[in-house]
Amino acid sequence: MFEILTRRQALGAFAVAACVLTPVAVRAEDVVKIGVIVPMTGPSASTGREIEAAIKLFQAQKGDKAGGKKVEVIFKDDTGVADITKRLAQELVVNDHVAAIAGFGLTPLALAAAPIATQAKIPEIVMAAGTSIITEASPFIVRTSFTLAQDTVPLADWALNNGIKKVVTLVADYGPGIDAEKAFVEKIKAGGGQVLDSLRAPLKNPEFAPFLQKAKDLKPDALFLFVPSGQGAQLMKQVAEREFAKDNIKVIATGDVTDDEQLNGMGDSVLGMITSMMYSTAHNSPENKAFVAAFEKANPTMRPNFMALGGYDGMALFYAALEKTKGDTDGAKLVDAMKGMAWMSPRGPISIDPQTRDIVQNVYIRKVERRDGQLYNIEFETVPAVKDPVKAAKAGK
Amino acid sequence: MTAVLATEHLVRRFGGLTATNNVTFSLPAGARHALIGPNGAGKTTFVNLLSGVLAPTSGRVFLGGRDVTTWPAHMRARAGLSRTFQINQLFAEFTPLETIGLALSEAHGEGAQFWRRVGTSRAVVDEAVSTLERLGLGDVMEERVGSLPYGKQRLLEIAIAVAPKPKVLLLDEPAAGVPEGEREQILDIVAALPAEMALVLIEHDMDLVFRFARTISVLVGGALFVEGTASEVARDPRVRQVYLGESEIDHHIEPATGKTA
Amino acid sequence: MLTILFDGLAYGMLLFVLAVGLSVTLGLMNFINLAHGAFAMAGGYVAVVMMQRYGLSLFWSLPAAFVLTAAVGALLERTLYVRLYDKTHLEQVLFTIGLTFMAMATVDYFMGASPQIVDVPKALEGNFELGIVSLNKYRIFVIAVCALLTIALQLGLSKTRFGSRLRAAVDDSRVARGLGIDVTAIFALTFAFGSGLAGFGGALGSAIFSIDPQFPLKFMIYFLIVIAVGGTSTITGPFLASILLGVADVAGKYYTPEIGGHRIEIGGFVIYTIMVLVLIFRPQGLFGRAVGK
Amino acid sequence: MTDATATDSRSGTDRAMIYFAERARWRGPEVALWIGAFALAFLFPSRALLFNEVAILALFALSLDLVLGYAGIVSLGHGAFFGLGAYAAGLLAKAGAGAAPLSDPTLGLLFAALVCAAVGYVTSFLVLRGSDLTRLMVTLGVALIFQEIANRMAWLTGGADGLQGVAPANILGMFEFDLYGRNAYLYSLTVLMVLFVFARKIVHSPFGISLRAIKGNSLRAGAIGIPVNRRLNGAYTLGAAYAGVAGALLAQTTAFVSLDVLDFHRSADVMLIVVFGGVGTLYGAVVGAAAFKAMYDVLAAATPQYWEFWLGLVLVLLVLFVRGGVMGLLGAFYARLQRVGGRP
Repeated sequence: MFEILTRRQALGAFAVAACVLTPVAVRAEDVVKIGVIVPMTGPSASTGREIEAAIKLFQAQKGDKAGGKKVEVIFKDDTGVADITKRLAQELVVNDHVAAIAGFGLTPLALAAAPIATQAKIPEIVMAAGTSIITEASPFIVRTSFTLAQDTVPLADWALNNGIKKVVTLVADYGPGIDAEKAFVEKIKAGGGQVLDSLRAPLKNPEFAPFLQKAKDLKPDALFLFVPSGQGAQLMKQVAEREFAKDNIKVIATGDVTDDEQLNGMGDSVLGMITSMMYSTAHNSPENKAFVAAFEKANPTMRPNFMALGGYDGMALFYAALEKTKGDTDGAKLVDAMKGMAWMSPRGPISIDPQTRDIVQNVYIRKVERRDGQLYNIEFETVPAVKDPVKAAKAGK
Repeated sequence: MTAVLATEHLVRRFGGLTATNNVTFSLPAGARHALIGPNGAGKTTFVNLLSGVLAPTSGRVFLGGRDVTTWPAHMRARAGLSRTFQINQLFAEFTPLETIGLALSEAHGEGAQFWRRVGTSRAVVDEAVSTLERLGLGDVMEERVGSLPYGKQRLLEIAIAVAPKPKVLLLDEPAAGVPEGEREQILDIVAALPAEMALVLIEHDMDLVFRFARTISVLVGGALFVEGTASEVARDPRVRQVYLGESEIDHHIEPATGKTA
Repeated sequence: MLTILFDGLAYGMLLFVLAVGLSVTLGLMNFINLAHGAFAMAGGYVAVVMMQRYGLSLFWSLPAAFVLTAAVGALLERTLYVRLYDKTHLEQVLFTIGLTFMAMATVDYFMGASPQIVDVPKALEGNFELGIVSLNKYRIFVIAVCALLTIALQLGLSKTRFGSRLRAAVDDSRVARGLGIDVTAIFALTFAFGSGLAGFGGALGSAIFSIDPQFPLKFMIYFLIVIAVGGTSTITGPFLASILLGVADVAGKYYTPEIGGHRIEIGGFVIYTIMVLVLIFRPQGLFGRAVGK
Repeated sequence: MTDATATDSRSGTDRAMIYFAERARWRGPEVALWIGAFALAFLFPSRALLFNEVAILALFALSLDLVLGYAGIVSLGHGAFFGLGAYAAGLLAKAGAGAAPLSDPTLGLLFAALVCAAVGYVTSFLVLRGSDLTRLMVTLGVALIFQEIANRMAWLTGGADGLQGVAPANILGMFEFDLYGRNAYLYSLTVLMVLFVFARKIVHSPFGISLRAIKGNSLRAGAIGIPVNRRLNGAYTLGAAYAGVAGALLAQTTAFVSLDVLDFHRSADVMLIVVFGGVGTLYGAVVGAAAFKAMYDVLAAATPQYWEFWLGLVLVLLVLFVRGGVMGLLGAFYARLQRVGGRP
């Protein structure tokens, strides 16, 4: 590859001199750039906006220096389209000489960029996408969000401990949804429970009613739900309509469904709903109180959710790695520095699993309650230091 | 001698309306035939059935002795049936040269060739140019059809039909809408068509009909009403009644100057 | 089972109110208005703003959504759409897609990208239990309102002077013009009314499905299916098509065949296939009248 | 005929021969455009990835122009073939695991073209009849069905997670798809140019002229013996194959295929590009694609969240005020230049 490049560069030497590459190369000595690719338009736009707000907040709080270098963040909007993600990643590497790429709102977007991280040997910090396999797509991928299985397995445990024997699952039909379904179903079956049916709703779908009716007709003890956060409000509306409580069917879900950012819009019908997730805006710790206050001050119309945390901690990880390498931006060294890194996040204690480069974190079982006139996911049980169960199972085999 | 064009019990209905009613008709080679009838007699429907624009409800159509009832328009055209339309059907974005060149290349069976530039065959171009010149379109052959004066467009309408040298030519009111001064030119062109070409003229203009036609069919209410030589039909009291009763003849000698199209 | 039918009925009725305006304007002016969904979205957001920001009830929001979107529809028709009638279908498609994009971005700017959802009025919360069938009260309300609207529309079209003129104009606008019917004015009114209905439907639906800036694109396909299957010459056609689509969509999700060990939802697949088949074998729509020439 | 008219006729024929040759002649600006396109790879190496996207989009738009601009078939589902081509090439490259012969990019293009041509031919029968609106909805419906199938056949396509492990071998066994994207751009541009030259040849052939005739007046086209349906079958098949190659290029140069290749927005964007550039001009597709991407790049950089608004506005203004798109404007400008130049 390098041979071809040099030959071509020699051919176009005068052209290269004219282009912007040269001044960048000079400045690259004291500036470290990180490219953040997130969807800021299209259906997943809220993901991008949460992450952007969190990263800006992080830099406002911690300054723009790490490891003796000035850290510059470049935001790019991929509109949630994979080939654009890939192109942007490539351009960030080639033109902006970024030391790391980050963001990635959806699984296919994270996967599309993986070969670039491998080829360019720079870290890819996944701040949102939640399918287990992502970290396996490149040895340079590190995740600061979560995996669906990670959130789901503790919930399945909770269900088994709370007398739930028969369940129906309903998930969005794509990578994370299938991960969640699998993790939940396996755990329930292993615990002696019974899975009556596993339903999958298409990702693009304006109507959940028939699936919910089907679930209701099966009369399980509990209905387990997962949809990406944008669809939570709609799903919960239709859940409320079915009045599962009347038939003594518990509705439980991953925290994506009761996304903090949209929870207030869902109304009283979600009160008492049990979910599991690695972060709640209402998490009771001094770190989180300070974080939420600062976030809401900087973005008065927004509430930080798990996406924001993924962005915030992703930046924290990048800063810490830079400190550890003393400003060395070599990708392999950065990834090595990130492995095993542990710190206190607003969501609680977290670390990066040195084997899988995936995040290890507490998962909380929460209940929707009203506090100060607003709806919150109030944590009442903590499952400490959960690893991604999918990869843990693979390692165990 | 077999008929070049014939129909057997041809019927076409639109919903409850019978536009063509059991028409059995035959046209010998070299015919100079006129198809007349009052408004709404189903003349244009009949032409559309002959040329394959419409499919009949029942009955059959023969071209050169072959049953072409199920053939689409383009196959009948290739088999030697050509027509003009009452309202010009031209390619407005083309030039007359392209138009005729296209018609000829299709007639020569070269229309599906995609590997060759159009206009590379001298013989075809020569044929196109001479057709255009013969029809008085030589001076405008590189102009956009849509911008040509109406009279020229009408000539092109005939030129397209004539260029492939068809065996049968159906002329649907060729002089409709043409200003008085240019009508003679069209009549001359029609008169100069090769003798072996069978012509069917659909016309309202009785003057034109009797100058041109050796045989005439009268269509009334979708059915053949009277058939015969021009002089027989002219003398037929029933025809006179149909026309005079509805004062169609008087009415229809006029509109040639009107702007029907 | 009956519950599913009931849900499908509610969904289909709603779809009809959303789509009927598009069907009539298409039949009337042969104008393809892909921005129709934007009006529905506008109505939905009217409801969201009125209920979330000003705490008004849905019962107030519904008529407000109708009036406001109808006004916007009338305004746009007079200023912009009127220039498009003599243009090709292609240009109409592009123009209205352009408008849709603008509407989506505008809504995104003011309301944010996240889906909005409104509360069902307290009186309509909960279900009626009828033996084995449980009927959601809000859906009953939706069905009732839509049924009333449909009847009113049908009566309006068949009994009023405006209705007969409209029908004449849809049948053949050239002949109607010849008869001295002011087709332009009829169209403007119909367009405004159709837009208003879409807005009304959007507001009514905002309590069932969420409203977000992607709404116009998501529903455009459903609207087109309604028209493809229902035809544009009557309102009975789109009505039956909407019900069929609603029931088929809901049933297709309820009865999921098992393929390769997984329950696979093939509702969308079946619906699109039906649409294509109908378009090919009955281009005037499954319930449309064949129009001569 | 007299001798005089014969002589006239001959000179008329000469004129006509020149006329036909002139219509298809390569003009200076065309040659300059292609040289310029190649030069871009060396002048702005940092933008090669964007240029690559433009080249692919241009080929996709070109394929729609053949269908829409020449055959007159309004399609709102042309993305179906783009996506099909992308999956065809992607799956083939995946099967070859990065090694020739299966992962050879050229073979991938051919495979995608063949698959799309076959599917295009079969579906072409669905769009033969009907009004613009019917065709629009049929094509849209077919595209939706394709998307559903790809979504449901997750075992083959990767479903909503995308197709992983697409690893095309080196181009012609020599040039790697480098990180800078320059080889990718030169590859896509070469494919675009070859197919463009071929398309240009076709539109000036009897076949191409007959397509324009059908678009102009299918009644008359039938009456002069043009087999309307068969020609439309051919044009649609060709357009499908072209779109498939464009999709294949995307799959190969991004080494990835996601469900998004079948999304509605692809079909809508490409139609917009063709109309923006100028329908039925071939170059409109290229110019439109470049303008669209440039517009996107500038607007998305300025207002990342709301660039859709400006895109919509451009569309609306285009329909209201500009006939014939960019090529129409350029043509009018060129004509005025010539008039001004020729006046003294």
